[in-house]
Amino acid sequence: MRGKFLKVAVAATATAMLATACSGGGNDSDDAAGQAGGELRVYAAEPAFLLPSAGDDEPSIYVIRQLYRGLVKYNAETGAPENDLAESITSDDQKTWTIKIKSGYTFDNGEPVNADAFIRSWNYAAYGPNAQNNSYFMKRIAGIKDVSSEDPDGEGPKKAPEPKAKELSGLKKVDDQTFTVELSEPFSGFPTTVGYSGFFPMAQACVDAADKCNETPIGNGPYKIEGSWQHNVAINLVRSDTWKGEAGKPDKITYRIFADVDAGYAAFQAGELDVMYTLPPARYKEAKATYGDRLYEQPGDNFTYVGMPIYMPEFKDKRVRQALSLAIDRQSIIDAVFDGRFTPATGYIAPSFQGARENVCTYCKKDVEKAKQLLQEAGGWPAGKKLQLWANAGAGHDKWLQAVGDQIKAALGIDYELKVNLQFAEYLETADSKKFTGPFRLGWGPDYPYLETYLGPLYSTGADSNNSTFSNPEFDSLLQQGGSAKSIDEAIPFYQKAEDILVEELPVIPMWWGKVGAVYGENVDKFVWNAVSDADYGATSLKQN
Amino acid sequence: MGRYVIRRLLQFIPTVLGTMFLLHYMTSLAIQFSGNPVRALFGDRTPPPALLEAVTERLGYADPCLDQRGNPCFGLFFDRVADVFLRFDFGINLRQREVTELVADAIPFTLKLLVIAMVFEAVVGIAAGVWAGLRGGSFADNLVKISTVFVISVPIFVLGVVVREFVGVKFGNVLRDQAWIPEVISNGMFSPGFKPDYPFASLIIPGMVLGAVSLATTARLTRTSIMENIRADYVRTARAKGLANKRVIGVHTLRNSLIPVITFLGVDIGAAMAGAVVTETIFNVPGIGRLVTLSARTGESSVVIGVVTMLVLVVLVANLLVDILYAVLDPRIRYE
Amino acid sequence: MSDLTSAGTAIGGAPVGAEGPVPDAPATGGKERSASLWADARRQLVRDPVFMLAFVYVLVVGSMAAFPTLWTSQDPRNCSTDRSRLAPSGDHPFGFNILGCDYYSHAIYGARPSIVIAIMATGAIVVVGGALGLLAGYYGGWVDTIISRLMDIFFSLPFLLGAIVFLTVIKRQNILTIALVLFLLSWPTIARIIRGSVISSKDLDYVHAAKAVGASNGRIMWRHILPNAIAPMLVYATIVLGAFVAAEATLTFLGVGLQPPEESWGIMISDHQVYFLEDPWLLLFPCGLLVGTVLSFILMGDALRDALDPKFR
Amino acid sequence: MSTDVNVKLDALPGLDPNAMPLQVKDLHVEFRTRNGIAHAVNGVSFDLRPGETRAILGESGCGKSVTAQAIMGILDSPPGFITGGEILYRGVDLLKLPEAQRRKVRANRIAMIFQDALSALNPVFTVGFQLGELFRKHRGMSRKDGKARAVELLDLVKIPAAKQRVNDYPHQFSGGMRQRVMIAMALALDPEVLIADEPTTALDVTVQAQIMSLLAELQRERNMSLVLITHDMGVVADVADRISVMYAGRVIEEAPVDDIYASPAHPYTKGLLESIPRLDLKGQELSAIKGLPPALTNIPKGCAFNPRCRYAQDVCRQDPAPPLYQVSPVRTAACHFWKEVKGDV
Repeated sequence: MRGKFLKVAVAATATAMLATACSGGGNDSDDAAGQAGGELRVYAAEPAFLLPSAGDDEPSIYVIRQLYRGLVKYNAETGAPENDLAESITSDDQKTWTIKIKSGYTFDNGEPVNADAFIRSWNYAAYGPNAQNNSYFMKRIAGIKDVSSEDPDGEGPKKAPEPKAKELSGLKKVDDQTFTVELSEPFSGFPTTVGYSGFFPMAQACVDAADKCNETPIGNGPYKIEGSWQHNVAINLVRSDTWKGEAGKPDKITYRIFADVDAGYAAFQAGELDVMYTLPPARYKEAKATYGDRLYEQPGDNFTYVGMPIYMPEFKDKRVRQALSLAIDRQSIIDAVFDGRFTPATGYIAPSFQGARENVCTYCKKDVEKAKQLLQEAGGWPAGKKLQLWANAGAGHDKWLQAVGDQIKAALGIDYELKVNLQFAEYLETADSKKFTGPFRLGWGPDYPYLETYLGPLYSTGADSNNSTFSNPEFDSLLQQGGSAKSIDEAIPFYQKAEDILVEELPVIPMWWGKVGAVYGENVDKFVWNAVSDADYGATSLKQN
Repeated sequence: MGRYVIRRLLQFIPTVLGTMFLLHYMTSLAIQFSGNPVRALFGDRTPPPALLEAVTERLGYADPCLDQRGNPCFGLFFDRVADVFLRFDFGINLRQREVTELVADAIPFTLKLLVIAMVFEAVVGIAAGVWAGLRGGSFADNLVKISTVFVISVPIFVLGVVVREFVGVKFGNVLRDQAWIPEVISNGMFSPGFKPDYPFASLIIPGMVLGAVSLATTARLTRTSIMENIRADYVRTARAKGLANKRVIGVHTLRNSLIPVITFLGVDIGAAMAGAVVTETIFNVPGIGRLVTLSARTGESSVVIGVVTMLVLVVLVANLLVDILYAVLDPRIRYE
Repeated sequence: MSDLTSAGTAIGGAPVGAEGPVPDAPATGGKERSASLWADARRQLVRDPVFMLAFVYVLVVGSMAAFPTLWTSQDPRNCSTDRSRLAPSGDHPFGFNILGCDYYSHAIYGARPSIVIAIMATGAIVVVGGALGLLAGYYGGWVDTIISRLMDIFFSLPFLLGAIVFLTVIKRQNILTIALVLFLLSWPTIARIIRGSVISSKDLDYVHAAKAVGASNGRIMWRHILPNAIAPMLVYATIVLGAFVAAEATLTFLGVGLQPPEESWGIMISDHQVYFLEDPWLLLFPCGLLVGTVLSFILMGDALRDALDPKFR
Repeated sequence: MSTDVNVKLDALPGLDPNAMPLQVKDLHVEFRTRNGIAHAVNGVSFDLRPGETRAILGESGCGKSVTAQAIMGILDSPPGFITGGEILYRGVDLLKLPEAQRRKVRANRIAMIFQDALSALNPVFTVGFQLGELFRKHRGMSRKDGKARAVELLDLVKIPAAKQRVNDYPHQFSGGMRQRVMIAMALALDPEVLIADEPTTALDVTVQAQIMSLLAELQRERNMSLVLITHDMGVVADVADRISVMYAGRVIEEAPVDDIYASPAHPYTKGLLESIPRLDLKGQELSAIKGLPPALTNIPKGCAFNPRCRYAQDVCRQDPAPPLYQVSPVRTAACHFWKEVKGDV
């Protein structure tokens, strides 16, 4: 099941473009960056794709990030974007951006990493018939409409006509090392987004034979693949000689692929793995006791919420929504079901994001008295009607949702039933067509390292993922003002005001934020967790004997 | 015999086509009723319709009949049959990989697992069954009887998880601390799951778990069969011929007793292949069972239909071979 | 037949008298020459302590499934995450599960789906599989051809794989659909048993005799042929009941079985198997109940076969 | 025919070439089952002279086959146990021999023919294999020589086209041919004693006669002693020299064949004789013996036959069982009223 899509979060500090040249970093700020050498064996799930234009899931990105490098990278500790391949990314109007690329970088096959490499890659991703998952991320670039095929009758899948254009009109090459990007609308956060792996360059040879390149990637990063992708078994990376930047620490990175996280954990326990970036929920306590310091924990940015079907009369009154939210003891559920592996949500923006504030949501902690009172004021719950709680099947959501139901039942006397039979595809279609008949579980991972990612796509009127059908003109206008603000610092207050509206209206009940829990073995010298791009295997060093 | 084999082979045709149609109809219904499986690729994020459509088209889920509930989609079915049998094209999965390629990747692991399981269940199962059968009513007999029934009653996934944690992790770690134990034992065989460095050794324990249930059945079957045959008149004849006990048991009793056992083992190949689903999940073996499970979950009809049809063929061929073997082993059986 | 065999039969015929057989040894004799197969089998089973023990266990589990309130007054749905995974205590002999529900009452209420699925699926295979096997065996010809090919299709689908495919496709995983899928994938076995039995008994003299006096096909099948097939069918059905109870749990583990908030042993086992190192009792209680049930059915089936098949006397 | 000398057998301790080929003395066999002990053989004695044919006669379940198996040493044990008595082969007590030597006696010196050749021959091996096996295992011959001997044997028992048929499986033979194979197997190693357990019961009447005459012919040629176990009085009359009649594990009458036919001295023997359908008594009701033989776990007190006996008096219903009365110098009968029985025609 795919929950989390993008692994792009944002800087916790405001030093966005001013970052120092120092990269890598790690748990301790010692500049002894760990010695190079050795084979790092890491836990992995089967990636979907190893093409930057197609891989949009966690396992894919973990591998792609070591094979490829993009315009910017993120500071390991602060998450601030730092120029990687880019010499500079500048704009006067936040709409047209000029990107200069450092020279001298090449792909493993010798092709240069130049303006064409990026334009080629972004065009390939955007072109509709290529059906690349990351075309989604090209949507801010001008001309995206023309390269996607129009749905002729708006009736869903039919034989689609050829798109009008083959290339994005917004991408223009200036010279070999320079190109310009024109966005459809001004977006001050654009430079922070291009560190996402979907924006990484691709070699001509790769685009020409994408299927082959997917199996045996032609990267431009610090590592290259050894042999090719052994599906469901392993992916072996070795240090690349062509990489000109700061070299990776381990000589080899071996991704052992597991279908079942419990099986992976067993392998870790048996000493077959050095790093495991996630833990089976039930083993968290045990891992903490066994591995102590070698269990790495950090707040995450994955948002789990219970959506409110505002289109249903019972949920129209915000006091009902507030009452439901007040009935839930988040921490208790987290402790019981997840062994404390989440952080209760007290707002709509991930705590690690710039602009996030603590405890903005006053209705997000348990207060049974207030809940009862609010429900009464709202006219109570229709007698005998069961609250239907929705979740998709087979992903373990039913358990905590059941606990939510139990708590609501205990606090407000509303009996519930679970609707947890739908597989993910069908569940999502139900969401898209707004057919949920009660609160529904969904999650959200940030698209780009900018707080707007938690607001616009989910709650602005008519947004694709606005499954609650929330609509608030004031909220919409605040978002617009934030988008056209001159800088990030100026934009943030608008977004915070927008969040204030959400915590009062509760279009969705915030539940919790994910928490990172990784374990690493005794022979790992320094484990590096990047605040944005998660476990950074290339920067993790092994003890050298 | 030749005509019999040909007749049986001809009978495969309706069976295979029937299976394919059944699977085709099931998966088509699934799409018709619960929506485009491609949508799930995008998760929480609602994809732009144009992209969704492009991917759908590319993956072959765009046929209009898949929008009409209950439509058996004969056109699609005939296309698929033609693709499979004329062009040997089983289609692609949601990640755009050829099904044949997926199978080629997965089959060596499942095959190894199966071989280990079958050898284990045949050797140990028959030995235990003979041991128990010759000592009917004794301690040995009761031990085998009780332990086999117990093994059959424990759900295989519980057995698998317990073995993985206690044998693979706990006991394996003890072994790994002992320097004198060869790597292939401590790191290979007692690994908590499949390990690419030890592609065979690390499958031994999963194979044994897979074979455990059938081992119990094999042992029970052998035991009953031996007990039946040991009283048979021809065994008495063999004794009356002054043959040594070893020969009476080893040649005259065993040969007859093993006929039903071998038949069972042959039929069991299909069951073991299915059981591999659980074993492969627990021990992280990238085999066929896991492939089908994941594909069924994501609604990849081409993979489900392709792989399950291949498996059905394997089962059919295995059954035919068993029947032929049966005739070879038991000269009384003659197929017209 | 040699004399020994008849001697053996005669041995069994002795009235046992007041002392009876040695109590802990399963009785295998107990035949009076005049007694019918069934009465004889019954007598033998009643004397078999293993069978009786298994039978009592099945009765207990059956009563849990039918009348859970007999066994517990607790409400399994009364949960509080504050009590998550508390260890067994006097009031709560099985402790609490991760959601803080009383585990004992859960286990009692969990018997029903497991048992109901097994009974429904077994009933269906006996009725439908039996009927199809009877028709195929009795009429032969094209009826047999069609039914046999149909059997081939379902028979050659590897059981678990087939179940996974069907259940993921059906998507509504409830008692009915799971029973349906178990039935779909298992009926050919019983149909084969019946078909074989019918083919072998259809040429028996008394069947010809019945035909000669003009008995209808239905009557011949019902009165003369079916009774011969009952014994193997009964044995198989008993064993398969246990297999289905276990299958429900395995399907749940694979994520295609029953879904919460339904309570079943399978859900309890697969939900808590990951905790078995920390809180082994969470796995042991439901697993023990399940293994006991499966074991009982298998042992009952074994005993039945021994009792009904003269070969094993 | 086989002239090989089995050196090891001559080394049997106490072997007396002049002693009788077979002597059974007071043999007791019981079956220990969960439902109690079945006394299958209770003190059977008889002896066998060279070239003599002794018939053992009785209904199913009277212990005659068990006796044969005890002699051969192929009793299923458990549940069967020999609890007393001696079985002497030329003066050597077979029961005291170690298994290895006992095994050498089988087939080499004492061989046996079973009733149902179809089930007594291993269905999955060719006839040639099963015959040749004897030569390979007892005589150390090669596979090829063994087979050649098998062909000779099949010729000997008058199976046509022996060369081809040696490669056939038992089920490919007709009933009579199969029984010939059995005989060939028994005679392969040239035994001195042949035990034939109901050799013709499963066969058609015409074939029965052929088999019996073949047996008689071979016996004469080789001066073999024959123990013929049967319930068929007709067969006995033709070939036997002496008869032992068994009932409930005991020999209840022992006599030369002519004497028994002329005047049975035990009511049971009498009953058996009367149950033979006779042409001269056409139209009369067949007088079979009433009732069933007793269960061996529960043999009646006194004379085991008393519940079915029309001569029975109180004395018959009390222990001990009637002893063997000397009816004439050459015959005995275990009936208190043998005189009445003998006189009553």
